[in-house]
Amino acid sequence: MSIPQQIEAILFAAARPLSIKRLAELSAVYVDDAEKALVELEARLVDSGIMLQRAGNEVQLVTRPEHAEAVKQVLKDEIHGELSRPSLEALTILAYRGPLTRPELEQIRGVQSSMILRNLMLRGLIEEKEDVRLGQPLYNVSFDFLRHLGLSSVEELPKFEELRGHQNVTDVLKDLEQDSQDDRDSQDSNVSDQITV
Amino acid sequence: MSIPQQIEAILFAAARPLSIKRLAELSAVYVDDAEKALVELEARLVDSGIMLQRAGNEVQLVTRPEHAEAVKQVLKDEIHGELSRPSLEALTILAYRGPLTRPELEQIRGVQSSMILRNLMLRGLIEEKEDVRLGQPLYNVSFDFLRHLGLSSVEELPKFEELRGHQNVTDVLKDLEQDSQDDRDSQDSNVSDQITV
Amino acid sequence: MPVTFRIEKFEGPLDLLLQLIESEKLDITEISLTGVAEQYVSHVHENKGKIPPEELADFLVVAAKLVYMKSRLLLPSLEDEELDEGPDLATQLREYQRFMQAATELNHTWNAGHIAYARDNRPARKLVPTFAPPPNVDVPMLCTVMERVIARLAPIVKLPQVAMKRIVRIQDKIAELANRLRTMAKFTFASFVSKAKDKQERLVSFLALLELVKQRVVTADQSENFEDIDIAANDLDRLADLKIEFV
Repeated sequence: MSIPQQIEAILFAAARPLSIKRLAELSAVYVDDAEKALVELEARLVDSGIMLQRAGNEVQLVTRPEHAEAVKQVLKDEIHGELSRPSLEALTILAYRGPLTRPELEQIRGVQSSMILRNLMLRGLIEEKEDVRLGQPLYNVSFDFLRHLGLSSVEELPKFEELRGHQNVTDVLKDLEQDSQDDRDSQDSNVSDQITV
Repeated sequence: MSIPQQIEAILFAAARPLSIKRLAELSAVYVDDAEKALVELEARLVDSGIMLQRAGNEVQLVTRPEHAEAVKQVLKDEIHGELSRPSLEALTILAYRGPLTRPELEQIRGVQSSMILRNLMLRGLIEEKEDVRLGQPLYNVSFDFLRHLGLSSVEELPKFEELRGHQNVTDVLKDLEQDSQDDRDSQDSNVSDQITV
Repeated sequence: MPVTFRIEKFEGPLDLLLQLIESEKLDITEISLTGVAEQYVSHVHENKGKIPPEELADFLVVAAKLVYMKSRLLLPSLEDEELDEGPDLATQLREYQRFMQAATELNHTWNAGHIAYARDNRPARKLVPTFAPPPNVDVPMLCTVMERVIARLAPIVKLPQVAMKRIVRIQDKIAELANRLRTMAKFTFASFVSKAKDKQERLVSFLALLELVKQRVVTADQSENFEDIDIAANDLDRLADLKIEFV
């Protein structure tokens, strides 16, 4: 296996500066060899849109400055402009039924939602609450978002009581409780193949 | 400015899948040129520790699977346990034949599949596409699924052409059948009869 | 009497059928399928408690197809347009088999841990959220979206009820057949089937017949001169006590 490639992969995935010593450990080579691999990597990256940045003993991969405009734009994409349909759904569910944990939200949406929660947090539309439920953080719509809608509280949302307490929602959340109960039970009785989904 | 480099920088910074259309917009080029640039980028990355991954109209940059052991250590552990038999079945069929509607998947599996689709959506291993077929949502395997297998696209699956090609033949036959039939509903009822009776 | 293979674990009707065929080292043909029909039915019968209710109907559909195929061997004139339509069971099973072979390889790759990682995007969490209100969202829209989400949950929530309905229909049908057998010592299967209103009922009739034959309550014979299969209840007392619990 090529060490420059491996180091590139590590730096790419880490998305933060790492010390050369740490890189050497992760690649199971001496620091000198890691240093040599970095020089090699640097040379290869001349033709690429990214480059190696050094600061003291630490290195990281960053985009080349000539692409700054396009890069800025793609990062702005994430927090500006219209909400995607999945994001809108998650936001709505939190507005009507919040606070919810991520598994609860996913149970109602029926879709894995970690990226969406992250994005809604970045945009300041939802907040992580101080307390937790079953070891999971709870999320709620933010006060800023409510104010943006011209509401002073979620209870002013149309059909709030009806939609918040809807049987379908209560039922799927019950399933989730049941599932986690089953998981615990089957872990106890060691029936592991029953629980792998 | 080199378009392949710029596209590489954008994908690097985004750290998520982007549509080829959006890449073209961000680079201020036509979609065709973006597509060409992606092919060029793909070729250059052969010598590197990262690769381009494709699913549908979207692409993203990921580390090469041979570096998984080292890379894993700088990331928060992903929890993807073993696949149960039904999950494996549905994922395999969707990987080779996707996108498919639920009735189409059920036709191949011979069993009701709404719960398995829901579970796979909750685990983020499949995605519901934006478009529909015969009024039914279409499902495809996700980037997360491809990443876990270390594939750059489903086309790298063993015997991909053979298992997929069959479907094309079936589709053509179906279309012919459809054309020769005035009764437009027959195909719908064919599919649903297989499932619901 | 053929050797009866015990299949310990199966996922879905095609999986059970495939395992039965493979355990007898048979190719997938119409003949081999009818050969394992009885084993298939007894496996379903014995495992009915373990099969998820929402899947049971699909197991019964395959049973019905097998019985139909078998009946056709005895009685070629017996035709059912609806049971004939769509891909035949052998074709469906061959395709299923190819996917299962691919699944085995895929599972191997899955467990190998050769994962391709995307860039860690957690560092973005450290960014202070900037309030960026979406231009396309207003209060009525939230209400519409929430109603859509709730509506989408309905099939999931109702799944057990729908499954139970299908099962109850089949139970009723089997009970009805038992009743008719009690009053009629002899009648032809085909005439019974011809009275069925729709495909659903015909499938159920086949199943019911098969179940009763299996329990040796009735015998199914084809007389030389008649095209129909005669069905006779040969033990009416037993039939009266018959606890019909196919499902």
